[in-house]
Amino acid sequence: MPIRETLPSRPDTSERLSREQLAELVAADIAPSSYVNLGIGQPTKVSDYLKPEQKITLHTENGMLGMGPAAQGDQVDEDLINAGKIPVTELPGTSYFHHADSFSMMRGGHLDVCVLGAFQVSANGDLANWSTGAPDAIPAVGGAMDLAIGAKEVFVMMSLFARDGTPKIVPECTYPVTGLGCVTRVYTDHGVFLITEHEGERRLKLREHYGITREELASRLDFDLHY
Amino acid sequence: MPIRETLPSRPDTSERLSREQLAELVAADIAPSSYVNLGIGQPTKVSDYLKPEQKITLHTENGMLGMGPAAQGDQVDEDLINAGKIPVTELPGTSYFHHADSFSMMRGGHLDVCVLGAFQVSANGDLANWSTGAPDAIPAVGGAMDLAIGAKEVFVMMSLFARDGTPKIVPECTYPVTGLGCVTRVYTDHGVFLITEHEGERRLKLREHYGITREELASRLDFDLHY
Amino acid sequence: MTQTAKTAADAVADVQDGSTILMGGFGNAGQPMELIDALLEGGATDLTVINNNAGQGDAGLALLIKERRVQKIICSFPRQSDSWHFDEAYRAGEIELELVPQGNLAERLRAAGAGIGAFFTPTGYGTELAEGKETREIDGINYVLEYPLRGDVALIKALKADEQGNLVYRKTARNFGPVMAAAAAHTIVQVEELVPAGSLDPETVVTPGIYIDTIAVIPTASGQRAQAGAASFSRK
Amino acid sequence: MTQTAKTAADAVADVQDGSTILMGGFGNAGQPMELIDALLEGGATDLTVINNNAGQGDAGLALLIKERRVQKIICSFPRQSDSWHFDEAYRAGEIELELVPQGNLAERLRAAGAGIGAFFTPTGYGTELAEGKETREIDGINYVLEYPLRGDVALIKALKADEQGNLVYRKTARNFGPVMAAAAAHTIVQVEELVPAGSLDPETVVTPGIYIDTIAVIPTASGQRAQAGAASFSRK
Repeated sequence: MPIRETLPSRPDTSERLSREQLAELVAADIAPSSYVNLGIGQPTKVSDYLKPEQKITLHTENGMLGMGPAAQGDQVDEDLINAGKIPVTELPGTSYFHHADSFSMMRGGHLDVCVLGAFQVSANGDLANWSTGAPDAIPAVGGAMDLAIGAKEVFVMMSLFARDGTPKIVPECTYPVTGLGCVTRVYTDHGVFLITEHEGERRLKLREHYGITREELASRLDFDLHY
Repeated sequence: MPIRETLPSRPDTSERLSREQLAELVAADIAPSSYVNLGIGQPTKVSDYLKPEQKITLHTENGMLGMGPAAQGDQVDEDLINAGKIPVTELPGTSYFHHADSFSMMRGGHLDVCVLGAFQVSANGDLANWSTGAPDAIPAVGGAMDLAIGAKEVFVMMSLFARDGTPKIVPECTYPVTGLGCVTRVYTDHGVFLITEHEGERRLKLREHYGITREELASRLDFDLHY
Repeated sequence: MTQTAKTAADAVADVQDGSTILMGGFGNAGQPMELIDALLEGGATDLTVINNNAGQGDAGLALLIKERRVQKIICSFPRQSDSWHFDEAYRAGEIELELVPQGNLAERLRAAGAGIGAFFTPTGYGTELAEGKETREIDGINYVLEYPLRGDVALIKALKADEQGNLVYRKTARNFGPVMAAAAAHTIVQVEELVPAGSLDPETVVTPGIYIDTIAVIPTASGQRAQAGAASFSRK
Repeated sequence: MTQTAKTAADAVADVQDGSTILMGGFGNAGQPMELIDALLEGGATDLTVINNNAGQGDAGLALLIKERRVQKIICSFPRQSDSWHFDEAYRAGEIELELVPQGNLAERLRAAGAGIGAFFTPTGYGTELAEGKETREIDGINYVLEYPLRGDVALIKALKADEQGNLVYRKTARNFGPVMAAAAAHTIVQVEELVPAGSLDPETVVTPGIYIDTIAVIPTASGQRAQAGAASFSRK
């Protein structure tokens, strides 16, 4: 299994996690030798915490395996960018391929882990991260729907509560969905949730919580929380 | 159009064509710069008559464009074979690709001409060339069905009559078909036939005849021959 | 048959009004900028464009959209920080948008080149982008039926071509080039260098010459490439 | 994660009875002969084998069939001048045959690796090999619906691997290798040479290491290769 279940050192659970701590936690949970795609935005930060001894190979959906860190100064090359169109570098063992091959790799289930941001995740693992459904918005989807359904494990990273205090893990997504039943873990500032198959149903389980009690967490979520 | 309509010098029409003359005729009818697949058996002979100035690029379905002549002596390399598993050579400008890409090239209509042998061709261009339907035969199809439906032009090369004197161009194939309505020309020892769309119907037209009168030809075929 | 055009203008001279144009590139990487400029100059209009994006900044596809020469765009990610020309046309109702998940876009182009009539893909199932589409459960997984995307013309960019049209690309600028080359009736490539047949290692050819109709040689210095990069990158 | 096996026997040690094995090669070119020999030695039985052919002469796949270890074969061209072991097993009713047009075989393997649930292909429409299959007319062309072919294990052959499993092939020995590598749960490759990561030009990698689980290094001299070729070629 490409997922590590225990951390060498878990963060302090009395406070909610910072964005950096969250990225570090996700990075530590990725098993050695995994092939991983890090989505645009917050998930990109995970790469800062991957350790060389983990031997993680990063995929970018615009046609590359073995992506290195962001390019600096003279390294910048407009032909070498990631899915966020940021100039990057290549590592020994890199390979390039065309878009159909790259998305076949994703859709065919060959990536071990993909880490995505989200607007909402439902308790059974539906993901909403591509559109707020605002009537005047210009829609754009990119590779979000392919990432959502492709990898063996789909990790979401987000804050547990929106600015107005409403939870972003919900009984059913109210934002337009990106994929159904695809999320396997939700990493948030207030806790890590696993979504697993249980007697034919996908359900959400709290793995650990940060800066909030289990009771308060349960009271603020609109569905039954399993432990 | 990649098909040449007139020959520099037509063969004598008073005698039926030899296999060599037939191969030469087909070779001369292939327009310059075409991409061509020559089937196993009789069609392979066409390559002996292709002229360098025609700049024909040969495709072999096991993953190569730019195939050269059969390998001789030290040139023999078990990693470089054609679809008939004969050792061949490469020419400047060769490219290699995998089987799915190679058959995409065929199925996607990118080859200009494919030349095939046949047991039977129907007057509307159905092809039968993969199985005699004999009850004890071990079936084998290879790339025959892909070749039949893929190329822009499908030329068949065969004798017009079977050994028992029955015509191999028929109103309807009695052998198991390889593809429907796919043949565009039939090159035989006794004549060249074009199959063209006419008011929504595909029909066969005699282009020229060798060693047989038009009347005799018409009387020996079981369908109406157009001129 | 692969021919070499003297200029980018010659290369695109036959593009007709109302054509469907497959346009390579992911952002600026692999975008055939000089061919698009020539298309802009040439005047062809009422185009349908298939590209991953809908133009960025004030160059290439963005200018075609600005001039209202694109009646419809099929893409995965139109909205970017610098897609102002598209944004304006779209809000004015002056461009039609068909939004396609990026992998389905690539696979539909691949299907067009490969002679596949339609295919069942899991991507997009249960989402707004699959509304009204045929679906099917196969071995416990839900799929959406998607159809090929064909072009009248493809405009792509590669690093080198040989005289027979065999292409090699450079890094992530490869992106949509190979699938678009095979999906169009007429494929035009701009390359930095044209080399004699036999100069490219046959094992390394990415796009065989059979897919290429017209080559335009547009030399670009590596330095310019890096500089252009530094100046024009924008967050997706 | 890509691992290197000490011997061909180690590489195939975990192949289970009843497995579906994707076996690379078109005739002898690209056939992973030493891996198949190890499989023969290892004793796994009740196999389903997917290969273009059904073995030739008295080696490799032909011997697996001779020993009745293959209960079913899915291939395009079983009958060859030297397919005597298959012929005998088939006539004795001791092997099941699923005959698939070669392009559909390749595309069904590709679909398995690419996560495509099914696809409409024109190949085989109206023929015996499409009897009972779903068909559909799309834009005036008739198609047959075909499904993916997945393997538990793929045995393939390449020229070189780097330590991360990236592969390059040699000439027409490439054939089914790349599509089979992606279509199996566990892919085992035999290579002539293993090189450090970074030794292969990233532009020329044909099969990325993500598809490779086990590498077995089986050195072969080029001379032997040519000689073997001269001795064993047979007309399709």
